[in-house]
Amino acid sequence: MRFEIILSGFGGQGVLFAGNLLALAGMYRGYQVSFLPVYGPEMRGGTCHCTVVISDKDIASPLVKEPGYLIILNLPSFLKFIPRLKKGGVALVNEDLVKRDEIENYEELTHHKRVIYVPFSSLAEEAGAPLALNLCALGAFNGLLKLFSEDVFVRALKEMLGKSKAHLFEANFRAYLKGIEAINKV
Amino acid sequence: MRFEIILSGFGGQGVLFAGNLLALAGMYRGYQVSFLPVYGPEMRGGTCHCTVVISDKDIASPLVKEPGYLIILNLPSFLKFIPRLKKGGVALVNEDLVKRDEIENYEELTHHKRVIYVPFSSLAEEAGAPLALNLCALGAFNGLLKLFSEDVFVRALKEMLGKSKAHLFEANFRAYLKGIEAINKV
Amino acid sequence: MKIKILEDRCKGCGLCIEFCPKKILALSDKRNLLGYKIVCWKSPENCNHCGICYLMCPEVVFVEDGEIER
Amino acid sequence: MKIKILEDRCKGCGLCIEFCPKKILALSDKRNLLGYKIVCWKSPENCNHCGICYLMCPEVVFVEDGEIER
Amino acid sequence: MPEVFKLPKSLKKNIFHYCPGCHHSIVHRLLCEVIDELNLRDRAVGLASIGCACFLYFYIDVDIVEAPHGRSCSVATGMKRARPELVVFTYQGDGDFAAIGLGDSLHAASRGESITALMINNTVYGMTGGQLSPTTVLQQKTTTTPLGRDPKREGFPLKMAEVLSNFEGVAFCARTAVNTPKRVIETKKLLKKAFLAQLENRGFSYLEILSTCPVNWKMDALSATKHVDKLIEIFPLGVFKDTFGGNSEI
Amino acid sequence: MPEVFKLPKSLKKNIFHYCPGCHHSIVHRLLCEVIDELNLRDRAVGLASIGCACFLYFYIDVDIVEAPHGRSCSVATGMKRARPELVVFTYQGDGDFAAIGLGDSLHAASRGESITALMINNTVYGMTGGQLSPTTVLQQKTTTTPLGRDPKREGFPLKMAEVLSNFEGVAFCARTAVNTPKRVIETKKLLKKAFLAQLENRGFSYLEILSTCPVNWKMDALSATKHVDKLIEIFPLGVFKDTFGGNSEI
Amino acid sequence: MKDKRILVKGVEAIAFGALEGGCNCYFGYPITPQNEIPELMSVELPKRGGVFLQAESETSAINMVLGASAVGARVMTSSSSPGISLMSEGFSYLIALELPCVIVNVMRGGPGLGGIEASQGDYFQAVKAPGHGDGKFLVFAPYSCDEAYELTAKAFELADKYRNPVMILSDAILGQMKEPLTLKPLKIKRIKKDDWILNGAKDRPARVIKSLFLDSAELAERNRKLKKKYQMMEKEIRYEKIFEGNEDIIVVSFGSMARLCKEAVLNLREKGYPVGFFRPITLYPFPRFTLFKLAEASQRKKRFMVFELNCGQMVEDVASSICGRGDTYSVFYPPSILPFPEDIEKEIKKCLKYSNSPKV
Amino acid sequence: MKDKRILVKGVEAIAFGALEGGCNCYFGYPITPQNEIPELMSVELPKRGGVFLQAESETSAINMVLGASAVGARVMTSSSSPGISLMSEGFSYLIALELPCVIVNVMRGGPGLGGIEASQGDYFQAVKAPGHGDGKFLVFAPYSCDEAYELTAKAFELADKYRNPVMILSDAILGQMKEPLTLKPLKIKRIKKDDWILNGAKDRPARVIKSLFLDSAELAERNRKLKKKYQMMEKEIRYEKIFEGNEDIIVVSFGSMARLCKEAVLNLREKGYPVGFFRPITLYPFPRFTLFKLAEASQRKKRFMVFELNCGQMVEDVASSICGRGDTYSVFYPPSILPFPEDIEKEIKKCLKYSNSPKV
Ligand SMILES: Cc1ncc(C[n+]2csc(CCOP(=O)(O)OP(=O)(O)O)c2C)c(N)n1
Ligand SMILES: Cc1ncc(C[n+]2csc(CCOP(=O)(O)OP(=O)(O)O)c2C)c(N)n1
Ligand code: SF4
Ligand code: SF4
Ligand code: SF4
Ligand code: SF4
Ligand code: SF4
Ligand code: SF4
Ligand SMILES: [Mg+2]
Ligand SMILES: [Mg+2]
Repeated sequence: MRFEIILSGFGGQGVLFAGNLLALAGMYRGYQVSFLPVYGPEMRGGTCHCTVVISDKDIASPLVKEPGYLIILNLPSFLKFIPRLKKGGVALVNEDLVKRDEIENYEELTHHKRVIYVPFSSLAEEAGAPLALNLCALGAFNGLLKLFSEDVFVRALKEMLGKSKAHLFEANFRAYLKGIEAINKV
Repeated sequence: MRFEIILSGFGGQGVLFAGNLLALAGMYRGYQVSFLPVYGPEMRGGTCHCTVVISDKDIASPLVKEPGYLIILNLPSFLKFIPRLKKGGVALVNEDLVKRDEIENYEELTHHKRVIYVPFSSLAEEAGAPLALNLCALGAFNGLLKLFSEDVFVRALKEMLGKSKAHLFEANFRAYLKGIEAINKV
Repeated sequence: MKIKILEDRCKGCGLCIEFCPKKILALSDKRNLLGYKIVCWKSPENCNHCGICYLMCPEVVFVEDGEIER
Repeated sequence: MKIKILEDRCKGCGLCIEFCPKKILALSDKRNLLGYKIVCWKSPENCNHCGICYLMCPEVVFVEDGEIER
Repeated sequence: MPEVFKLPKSLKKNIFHYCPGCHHSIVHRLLCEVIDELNLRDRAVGLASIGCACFLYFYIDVDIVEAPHGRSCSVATGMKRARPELVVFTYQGDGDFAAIGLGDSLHAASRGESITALMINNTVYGMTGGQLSPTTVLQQKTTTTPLGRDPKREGFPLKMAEVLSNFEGVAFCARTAVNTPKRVIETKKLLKKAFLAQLENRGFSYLEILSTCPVNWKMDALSATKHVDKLIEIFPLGVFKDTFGGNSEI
Repeated sequence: MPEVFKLPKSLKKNIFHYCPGCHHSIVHRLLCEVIDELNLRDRAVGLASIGCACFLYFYIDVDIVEAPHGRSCSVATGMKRARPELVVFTYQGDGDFAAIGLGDSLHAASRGESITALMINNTVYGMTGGQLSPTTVLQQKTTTTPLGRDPKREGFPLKMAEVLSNFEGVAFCARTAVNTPKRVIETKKLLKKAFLAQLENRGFSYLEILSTCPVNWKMDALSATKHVDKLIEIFPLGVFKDTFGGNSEI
Repeated sequence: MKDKRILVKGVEAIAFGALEGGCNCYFGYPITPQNEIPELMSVELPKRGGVFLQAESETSAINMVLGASAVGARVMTSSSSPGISLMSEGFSYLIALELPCVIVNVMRGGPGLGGIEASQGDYFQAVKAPGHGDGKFLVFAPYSCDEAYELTAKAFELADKYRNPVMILSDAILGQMKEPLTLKPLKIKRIKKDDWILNGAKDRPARVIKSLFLDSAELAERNRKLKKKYQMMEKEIRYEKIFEGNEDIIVVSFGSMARLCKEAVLNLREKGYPVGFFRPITLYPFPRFTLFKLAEASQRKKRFMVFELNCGQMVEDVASSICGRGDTYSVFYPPSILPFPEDIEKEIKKCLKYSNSPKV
Repeated sequence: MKDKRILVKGVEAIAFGALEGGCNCYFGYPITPQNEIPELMSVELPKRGGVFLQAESETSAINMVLGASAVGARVMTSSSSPGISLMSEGFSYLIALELPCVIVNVMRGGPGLGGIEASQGDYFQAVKAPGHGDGKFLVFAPYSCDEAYELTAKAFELADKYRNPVMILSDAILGQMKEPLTLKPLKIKRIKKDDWILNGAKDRPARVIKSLFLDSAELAERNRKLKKKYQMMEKEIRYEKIFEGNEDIIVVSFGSMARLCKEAVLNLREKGYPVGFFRPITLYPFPRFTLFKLAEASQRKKRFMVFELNCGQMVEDVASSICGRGDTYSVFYPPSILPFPEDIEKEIKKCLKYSNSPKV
């Protein structure tokens, strides 16, 4: 068992937080994990992405050429990573910022790939946590794959938030649940 | 034909000047020459020495293990370099500062070596150029070996003194002649 | 002179809104390609062309219409 | 107290000679092992032990008799 | 009143990479305006220093070379000495100019190199993620002073304009800010003076510009801009040395 | 009146390697006297900097480490931070402290490191044969300014005591000379103060001592010693900053 | 699960390792991609009574290290390529003065400012010439968080043992990726230094720590002593190998690149390809002899494929180790173009196909 | 005798060579044993309308060089080992920015402050890692005043030709000894640089000289470009050899050490000993192929004795060049213990006597 996920979005969309959280939850669940963010000035502006691998075996390389999963929060990310998605792979895409009709050769890009649209931004706003669209996306992801239980996720989320941001737990968790809810409807 | 000379004395005794001058005269005479001074902080205090090679063939190495000639201006230099003098080699020694009886195992040190004492300091003072004991020593050396003519030597000395010290020519040259004179008497 | 807003450049920092003496600028809900909510006019007719928005905008968003856009 | 001149150390710089208020120091013709002409007394009896020679000598040549010599 | 609503000719059209509310780009624009107004493009060479503004060349349309971190004043010295007809300016952060580059900066100033040095003082290392800078103010929290700058441990903020004003080689030296419209206008005047000092070969000219770093100050753009007023209490604005005479109007 | 005609305990008996008339060794002796009188030998660590005095350890009988050229204040910082109970002093030439080491020196001062820095200012690089130093005075000929220092080319002499006095981290800062008996006595007092500042943890303490370099000045020992009076016209003696209060008697 | 398992970046693993190794002083200057080290140290060291100080430059940082080491601290600094270059003079002095310390280089792509992605471009600098003169570091190249933690801790012991700087040579992939780290207590020896450190000449003769030897014989003596020390360090040589004796190809690689290569090699071996794997963990001293033996292991001439994230550096050490007993191939990826394990597999297969011509 | 013959130190020969090569800017910082270079330049350059400036440190000197080079000057600096270390970061930038310049290192004995006598301890630093990243210098090692003059002059042309720094690697013996120099005019090409230097964007688009490439592909591209350039530089390889094909032993040595060795070899050959001599003049690119050919020249396995004034550095390049086709012996003299030609003769004779066991 080996999951390879690339998460990508704008700088402010919490992509690295989500990737880290995902890896942490994976570790708590008992898997081997790796999390590789981009860093440095590249973080400033433009797209920001990270790679997460979750596996039941040792992970030699944290690099992934053709991920099986994508979590895409904006349009540039879609254009950048969809071509790398494995045949038969799944992309969870932020419907609010990625409009199918703005994309040339959409068909070609997504050939043999499963693209699931979820309006992460709107859902997060609905959940009263407009900044937590990343959590919403994680909800959708785990709702789809059921990699770890709610307990494990809660533990990981609390660890990630730490003391200084503990007050954000509720809002974040609500967004997470929204994501699960939404994916279950798809 | 190859002459290997080490000149040695105190910092202020003009040893490097003399060595350089010797090499320059050699070059003017048409020989291959090399001149290797000590330099840097070693120059400050203690003994100061340099190595001159004059040859009619290319000089590969400016280093000399066992020189055939020594020009020794003070006691520490005597003690340091006499052991390296080639068997059968000649040392021109400043009688004013190197007293035979202050030297332990003198005999052993000078075995099979020719030591010529000349009172360079006093002679220089006599010549009215107390600082030119180095020139006096060169006089003795060239008086002994007759490597180059007076013309060549004068040209070299003038070159070495340059414009700024041209006024010192007379005194220096007198000391040189004193040296020749003295050696001729030995 | 007509002032044009180069929406692509705006980063929604709000400096123009704050310093506009006429208080006629606001953040819209629209996002540009960089993902930022962008500035918009509340009441352009009240603009006195004082130039303060231009002076303070770090992104050179406000330009005279006709200046070359990227 | 007797002042001793550590001849080995002297470099003949002349500072003591210059600053001695009694002008009782001079350079001798003698040279030490380093090759320097060394300082000597002209009239030690006139010394007032003011200590200026000690203060100014860069080589710590003037010491009380009995200080360890090298 | 500067010419507003016109893109300066020497400003490239690229979108700045700076964070929202960062004042670096305000200074960029002013710099371009001054380059245009003094007609310098033909003979200006800029130094892109290491820091958030290391991409200067994406925005300013003059010849530009990248200098190693802190070395801009030395690189500029080499250029100006080799080609005195060029107009050479550096664009440096507080970390670049005053931390690693302090020696280079002060020696160039002391030699009176005829170059123009700009220091954008945002009191942190922006580029590397908000660490302590020599200009970090007391009590300010940074990623390497988690409890705030403590003078017992990290010493006192370095006031470069004040330090430089005591150097004989310095011809012009001032500190300004761009956090209000008035100061933006004033800054442009001072920038122009800094270049004029070079054009007249008076010696080293220096302009320090207080700036923001909303991200690393953990503030929104607006609060950061307001916060500059607090900095001014510690780093007073003004002309510290001016061989043009105190009140000269440009 | 100091105790004269006694070899200080912490002075080793080696003959100095300095040229005749060089004031380095006068300062060495005074330093030893102060170390003895303040009883510092047990906890002093000295920095031998690169320059004519790099053999400090041949003469001063305390723990000594050699610092790379110009880095003494940084090395001292590392020592003092790691072991605050030590008394740490640097012994640096003008080239070491103010040329290559300017950044290290000023940052240590600005941080208010509790160390004592001595700068022996002979206005040239003695060790390497008499090249230009930042403190070389105008018109002075050196081996790299054969026509004399020209402010247009080499800038102005750096006045370190003046510069340092403006740094908040500096607790004590003075300039002195040892070219007359009175000044020798005064220098010892100031040296003591510089160490007391450290012992009381007041911050960075600095003493600049004008010195001679007869060989490279191309003067005899006596003229060089007199010539220091000329230097004093450019580098005035005095206490520039003193947290003990201006007139404290030691 | 008595040892704590946490998810950390490689650079954090290094910092934790340092704390475990007894590090009590840190001096450094920010530079990507290793800022998490000073940031973590600025929180942790003061808590433990240690010293954290951000220097004004890498040059001063390394000289603060020098000072702290001379008075007996377990001290460290960390930086990345350009910052490491600025420390060269200091490195040479530390070696010459025989002062222990730990230096971390999380390499970025050069030359110049380059880029901040993964690179192994400083291999030569680390193993051949950390500074001027003949000085050497002991160099460790970890390839996982657990190893980074352990080697860094151990580095402090070995630095003290040999009175020589030890370098942890890492790169941005290992540095910036997160993976689980087991925070287990390690047995790191404290080594007595009272016989040489400078702590005031109380009841003993004053000590001098110096590198200037104007006397030829003394200087030569010091150099011979250092050389002997480096030979002693060969005891610390570490490597990992996957090799049974009959493989045609041996893939040689270190650090993060070795992770990628290892995955490729394991995949190929599973599919039955005769491919071995060799990973030097100490880059200096280099496991020359082991490589030589590997080359001689069977009659068949072997091919050594050296994969590096640079323009070909370690390949020279591999070539000179095997002394013509095998052929050496350099497969290099200049900084910033990262291969995926699949790409590496392809390269190896290509090499298996083609003939035996040596390429160095 | 139309060319002027003067008696000069090696460092002066270098300075005269620089002037002949068109050097018009010098920035540097004093350090023994090369102070005669800045001293001479401070007199000569202003006379010729050039620029001489003493920097406040080696770090700033190399950055002034960078600036002057970027605006088109023929610029040079000189220093000695510790000062060279301080320039490492600048070196790496110069290479990355493709800025031509000439750098002189008159080596002294390290590590640390070391001593100021002759040494070749910076060989590795010069040829393997002048700075971080993969950058390289073209490195010349003259062994006489005439050669120092010619190579330094030529260095300016080649620096411009390749847009890469060129280093003159010398040592204190050659640097400080005087011998006759023939001041002959050389044909040094001036290379047009108008197409890349920064001189104000008049009637052309603005230019950027940078080394930061955040885009992976661009950075890799730049690195490949540089690597190709280094391969092109192989055209400049120079060496001296005394070899007829059947010698048992080949003595390999560079710089001053090669003078001593050459005297020894010539003496031995006169006496009929089968000893050859090889002197790389370009240390980078290293004359690998020539050495390899030498090793293969006859059936008999040859012994390569590598004499160096360090703890053994170039010997690694010799070993990896000959790829096991011969045996390599390292005869090293740590800085400051200088052998005399007689000692070298003895070493060679010893080696002639003993059996053929490889020692690297
Ligand atoms: C030699 C070296 N050390 C460190 C760095 C990393 N670095 C890049 S920018 C920077 C500091 C930036 O701060 P500042 O100069 O204040 O500019 P800002 O980003 O705040 O505008 C540092 C330390 C580097 N590139 N090179
Ligand atoms: C990195 C480095 N650069 C240069 C030198 C050469 N050097 C030795 S001492 C010195 C300057 C000495 O001048 P100063 O500090 O004024 O001391 P002084 O000899 O005048 O007392 C220099 C440049 C060196 N040893 N190391
Ligand atoms: S020009 Fe003045 S009034 Fe008009 S929008 Fe801008 S700031 Fe407001
Ligand atoms: S100041 Fe500029 S960037 Fe900021 S909100 Fe206004 S238009 Fe947008
Ligand atoms: S001051 Fe000292 S060194 Fe100078 S002459 Fe007098 S005793 Fe001798
Ligand atoms: S103690 Fe005073 S009077 Fe006596 S010799 Fe010394 S300086 Fe002269
Ligand atoms: S990090 Fe700070 S200085 Fe850098 S761009 Fe962002 S706000 Fe500006
Ligand atoms: S060179 Fe100058 S500073 Fe050095 S010992 Fe001689 S006189 Fe003193
Ligand atoms: Mg800043
Ligand atoms: Mg000095």
